[in-house]
Amino acid sequence: MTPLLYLLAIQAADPEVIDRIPSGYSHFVIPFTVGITFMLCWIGVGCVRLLAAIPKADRIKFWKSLLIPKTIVKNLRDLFGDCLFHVKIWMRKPLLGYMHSAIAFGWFMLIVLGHIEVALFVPARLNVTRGGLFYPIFYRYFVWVNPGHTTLRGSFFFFLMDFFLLYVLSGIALAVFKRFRSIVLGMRHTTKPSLADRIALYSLWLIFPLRLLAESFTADLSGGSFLTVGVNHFWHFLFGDKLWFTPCWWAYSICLGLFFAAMPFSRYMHILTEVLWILLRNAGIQPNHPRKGVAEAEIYACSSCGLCLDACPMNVQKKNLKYSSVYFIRFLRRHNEKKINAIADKCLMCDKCHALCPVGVDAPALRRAQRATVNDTLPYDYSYLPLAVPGSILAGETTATLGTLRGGTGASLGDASGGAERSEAVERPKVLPGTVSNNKVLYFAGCMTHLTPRIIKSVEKVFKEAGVEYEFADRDGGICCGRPLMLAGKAEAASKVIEANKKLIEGSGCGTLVLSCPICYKIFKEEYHLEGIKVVHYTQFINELIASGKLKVEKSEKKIVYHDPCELGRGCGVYFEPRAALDQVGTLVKAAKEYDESVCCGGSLGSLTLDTRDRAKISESSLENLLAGDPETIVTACPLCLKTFSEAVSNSRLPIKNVAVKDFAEVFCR
Amino acid sequence: MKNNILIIGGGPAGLEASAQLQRMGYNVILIEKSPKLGGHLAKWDRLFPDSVQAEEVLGRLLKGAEGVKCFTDTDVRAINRLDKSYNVRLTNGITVLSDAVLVASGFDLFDAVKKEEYGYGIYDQVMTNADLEAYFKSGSDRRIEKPGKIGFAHCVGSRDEKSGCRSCSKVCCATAVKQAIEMKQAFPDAEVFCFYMDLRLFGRHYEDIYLKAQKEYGVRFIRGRVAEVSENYDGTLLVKAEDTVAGKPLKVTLDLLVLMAGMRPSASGKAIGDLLEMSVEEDGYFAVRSGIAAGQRSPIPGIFLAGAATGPKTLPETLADARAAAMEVDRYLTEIFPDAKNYKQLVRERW
Amino acid sequence: MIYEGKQKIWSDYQKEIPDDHYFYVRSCIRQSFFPASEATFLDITRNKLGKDIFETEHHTTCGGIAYHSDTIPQETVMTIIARQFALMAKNGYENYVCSCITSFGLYCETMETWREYPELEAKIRENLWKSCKLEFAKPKFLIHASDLIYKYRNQIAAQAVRKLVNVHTGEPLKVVEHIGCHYSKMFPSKGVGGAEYPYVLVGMVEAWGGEIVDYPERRHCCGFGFRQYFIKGNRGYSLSNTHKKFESMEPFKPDLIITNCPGCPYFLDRWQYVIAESTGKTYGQDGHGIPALTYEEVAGLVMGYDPWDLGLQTHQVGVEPLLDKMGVPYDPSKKYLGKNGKDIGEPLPCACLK
Amino acid sequence: MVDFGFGLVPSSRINLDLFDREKYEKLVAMEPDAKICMACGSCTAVCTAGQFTPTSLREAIEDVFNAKDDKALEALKACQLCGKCSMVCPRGINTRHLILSITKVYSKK
Repeated sequence: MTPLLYLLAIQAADPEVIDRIPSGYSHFVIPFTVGITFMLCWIGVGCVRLLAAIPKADRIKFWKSLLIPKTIVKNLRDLFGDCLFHVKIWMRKPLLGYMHSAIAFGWFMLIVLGHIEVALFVPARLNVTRGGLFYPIFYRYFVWVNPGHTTLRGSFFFFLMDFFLLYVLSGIALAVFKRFRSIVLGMRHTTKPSLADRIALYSLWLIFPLRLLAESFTADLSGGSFLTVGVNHFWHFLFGDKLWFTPCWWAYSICLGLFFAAMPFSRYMHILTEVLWILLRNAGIQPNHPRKGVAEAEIYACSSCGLCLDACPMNVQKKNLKYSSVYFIRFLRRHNEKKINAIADKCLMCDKCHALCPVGVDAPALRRAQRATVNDTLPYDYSYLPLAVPGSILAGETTATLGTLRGGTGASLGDASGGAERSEAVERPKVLPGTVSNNKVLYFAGCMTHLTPRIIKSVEKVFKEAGVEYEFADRDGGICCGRPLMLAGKAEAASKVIEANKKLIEGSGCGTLVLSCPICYKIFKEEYHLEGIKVVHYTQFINELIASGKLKVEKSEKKIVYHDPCELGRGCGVYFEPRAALDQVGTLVKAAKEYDESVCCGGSLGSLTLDTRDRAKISESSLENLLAGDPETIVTACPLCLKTFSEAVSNSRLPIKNVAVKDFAEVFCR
Repeated sequence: MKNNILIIGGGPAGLEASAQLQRMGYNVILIEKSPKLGGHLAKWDRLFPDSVQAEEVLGRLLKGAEGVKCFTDTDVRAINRLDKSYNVRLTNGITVLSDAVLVASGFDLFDAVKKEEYGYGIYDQVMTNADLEAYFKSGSDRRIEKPGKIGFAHCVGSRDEKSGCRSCSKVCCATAVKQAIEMKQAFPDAEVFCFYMDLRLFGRHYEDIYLKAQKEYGVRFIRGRVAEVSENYDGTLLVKAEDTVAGKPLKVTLDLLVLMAGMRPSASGKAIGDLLEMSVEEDGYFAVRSGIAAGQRSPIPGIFLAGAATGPKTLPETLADARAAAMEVDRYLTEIFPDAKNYKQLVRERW
Repeated sequence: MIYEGKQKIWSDYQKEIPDDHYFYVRSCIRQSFFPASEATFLDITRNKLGKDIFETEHHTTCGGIAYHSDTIPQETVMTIIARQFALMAKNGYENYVCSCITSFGLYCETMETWREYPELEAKIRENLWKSCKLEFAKPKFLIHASDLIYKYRNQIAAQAVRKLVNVHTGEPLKVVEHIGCHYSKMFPSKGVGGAEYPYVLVGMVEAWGGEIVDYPERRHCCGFGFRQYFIKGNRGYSLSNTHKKFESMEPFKPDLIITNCPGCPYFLDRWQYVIAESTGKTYGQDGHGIPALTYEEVAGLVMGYDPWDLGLQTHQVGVEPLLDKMGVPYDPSKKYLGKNGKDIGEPLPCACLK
Repeated sequence: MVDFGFGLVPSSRINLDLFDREKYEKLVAMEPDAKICMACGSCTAVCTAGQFTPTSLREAIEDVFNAKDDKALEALKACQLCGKCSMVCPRGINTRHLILSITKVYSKK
């Protein structure tokens, strides 16, 4: 006989569970009911407000997304994976993942199973008017198990409930332990809780032990399994027959009430907001304001878990902890403008906190949005840009017009020779419309690469060796790609730069655009929308040259460590190609942290306010990270990283012996 | 080997050389024209770049020179060269027969009155670096009463051929930066400006105090020499210069202007040089045998030079120069002087 | 201001000024704009003090205006000067006194150039011989007419009928002195008191009972600047220069400006009118201007000359408030009567300047 | 008023008495590096925008000090924030933030 059939057979018999209190109510439920009602009202109003603040087009997009099967699958996967099982944390820090999932999934199961129990045994009580709000929660208080009719079905649920309670309790135990010794769970730094956080936290800690206490006190009436019954016997052994269970249920209810009342003001709001955020995120809606609309869901989805504290490269110095994303979000919630701005400006925008965030909160994007509130409206004058980039007009004309432009604006300098030199510089850009055929390659070095001429030299050498026909777009200097403006929150200004560069690139008629600067690469790839032009980073391009046999390389025993530049790795997901190529010329050794956990070099343009000393500290720690595998050569693929590491190596106080810092292309030069 | 050595000048160079020579066992006679030992150091309050008390440094120098026969308020009246030694008649009536003479006559501060356009001695609110040090020492000066805007004019009497000095006085830039910081410390609300032609902060830690002056004290450095100063109706000063970095003339109203008077060859040193018929170079400082290889030897055998007598020097340079001079004196008195028979030839070869 | 400090500098810059026997040359501008000043100079020195001051109608301009306007070369101007020196020598004089500061500066410049480059002097000697068949001798003493009045300041004070004092309050008049740029700025040693704190006019004012006011822009040019004035497009520049001086002296409330240069009294006078009429700003009391007088005019006033004989009616800025302050008697009806009672015409009234 | 065909011309002289200390204090509170420039001109030499139109952080800092606020903004208006200047500054001045801060503090809006 299968268990299922057995269960069905039992159902027909006498009621297994009897409503012990006919009214289905006791005063002790008040704290809980008040708390949860308050919280539900709060979140209800919040949801409406939030959705109202989203632009109409986005709102429609959101509702539609809930019907798209692909998104539905993704939503379900993310809701279970991120909210309940905390897969992302599991993958990085198993013990911490266990802790989070024990509390989240365990509690979730307790609630679900509780409701199933009610639905099975006293279905009438699910009705809200008959106590549906609290009855399933305090089910064990209100029922009496008919001792003569205990069934396997009942025992099964008793067992499950006890099991999940134990599961949650183990998570809570770890959480309490983590408060004091976080490092054991893999966290160097933890967040400093606010007052509401503390109230909610201590309530949360107490909820489950109290639940155990309450349910174990009533276990001889309302039944239980290995845990509650076992503990019940222990109480009887200790106190005899006199068990005053009412105070325990009161305490349990009060803790629950306190927790829910404090929830909207604490980090635990994430438990519910996360759901909304995942749905909005998967709908593909981007925040356009650091606080309003989608951003609100995002900032309330932050659980303040503090994983971003250890992720942040700035936190090599303890004084910089306050600039971490978790605090940024906390101050966003509190509308503390001064602190928000300070934190937003400090960040290196390395994106590691985003990559590591269990709920995928894109704090760097919020920071950009925050910067935009201050910087986007600052005055600028880019009227010279169309004349600075010759792509759109014939070169001759450009020179003439530019000459006039300079004659006009440069007159105040009163330097005739300087003027002449300048106009000479204008004549130089040689990329004329249509001169490059479609299979031709256009190389754009970018501003920063011009400060590291060895990159340019190496790239050209490699191109020559591999017989690549190419044009050098900005041999004599061009304009900026716009990414630094974006990072500073000046999107509108960036769009002007993008427009001007776009004309240059499209006007060149090239088929492939190669970039040696990841900063350029990211924005060219994401914002330029170059029709029919393949945008590749030189690491990808060189890897392809090697794979296709155009570039001959020789393997050596040289130990190479590769540094993932933030904008290339986390920014564009390019991890594989550079390593594949480097593997052909040397022996790759591992850094302590790699791929999406790689540590920013400290030279990032993302930060607006970080000073040189703080940057040097970051560079030093990043360098230390790279030296874990005792490499002979550090290879990076970004002019900023290259310059930063070169300086860091020469200024470092670490006992570094003969470590060369090389650019990616340099390694392939013979 | 108790040779007599006469050291002329009781400033840092004279004191340090006395101490060294005395340690070597010589009989040192130190004369100082003023009533007090210490030279300019005795008038200074704190020293760049570390702001040590001048008194402390002077105390150490004096301690080192304890036991040296010392005549203050004493100058040289006449000096005769004997066969090898010098017969020196002092103004206090004493005559010294000295086997070697070390001239450490130091420098005079440029007389700022000569820069008429700056109005020192004419405008109430113009003072010199030395006046300011005196203020720091005494705590009072009629010109200083909560100044709101203070200017420092570098190169007063230095790098100024019209004032008779083409060269740099070496110490003024660092002194100006030091004094600017000290004034900001005394008057935190004041705005302080330094008018310079070039900032010659060459020594160790000098750049640090420059950075400190900018970063911590907000001192404004303006590249441009003060050209003229006038007095406003309310007694404040109207200072004109060019901001050569901006390429524009500039004016500012100041409550106090401090002139960084440079170094000039000492007048009393020159008098001694005249007695000895010792040659001076175009800049007025004593000529040396070789600027690089023999910077402490004068062209006259047995006459040595130390400190600012041979050109502007910082205090550490002066002390090092004095020690070097002591070594040179010792070398002369042990290797050349005792050999009466070959003295002339040795002098020809080794002086 | 520390007076003793200035005295010390003054004592450093003293030049030798012979007492008598001078060859006098006039100023082009002064002859045209303030002819009475030169007449007064000759009257005071010759008739009041009994000095031998010789002048000849054969002397010409020194060429300074053309030279400083870059229209004639240096050799030409030097030859003109050499001719003046020849006239002096021909008439048996060794002491040369000129009325004009531009000339004085140019003579100094020429003599210094000849001292540095004797071959140039030889060449000029040749030029002069070729062009005029004249030979010159360099003056033994070259002085400016204001040097001479400075020299005689105490004698003048002895003959004075009044002082530079406000007769109503008994307070000394506040006087601003303005020295022509070319008096001592090029060669500080050639001027009485040097270039920074020239004493030549200060000495006169002190001797005659006035009080000198030092204002910040006292060194600044009057605004003449030759080309700056001659070309209309540059005149705003000239005006702005003068304006800067007035703005700077305004807080000191001067009663009078005393000058020793041809252009300065002219520009310090006329530009007050232009500033007043184009901006409405006046610098004297109650909408009046500050009278800008020559040192001869001031000497004449203290010696009791009639103001209209001194040519004070030729100034744009009215002198009446000053005359009232000094207690100088004058007949307003005779202001615009010329030398022989001829009506010289009255200017139109100004809108802003009283 | 009479038109003479010429008039007073504005002075190009820097007048430090016009220096707005309050605004400046605001700037250095925002970006203290404004104080430590030594006018070497490296920033101007490498400037991306400076290839095409007069742009100079060095000049802007100078202008701020010299009470020429409008000129400071003028010298920075073409800046693309590319950050080359921050790489070459020998004093490690946070140039991009300084540029943003000057624009923030001194722009009229």
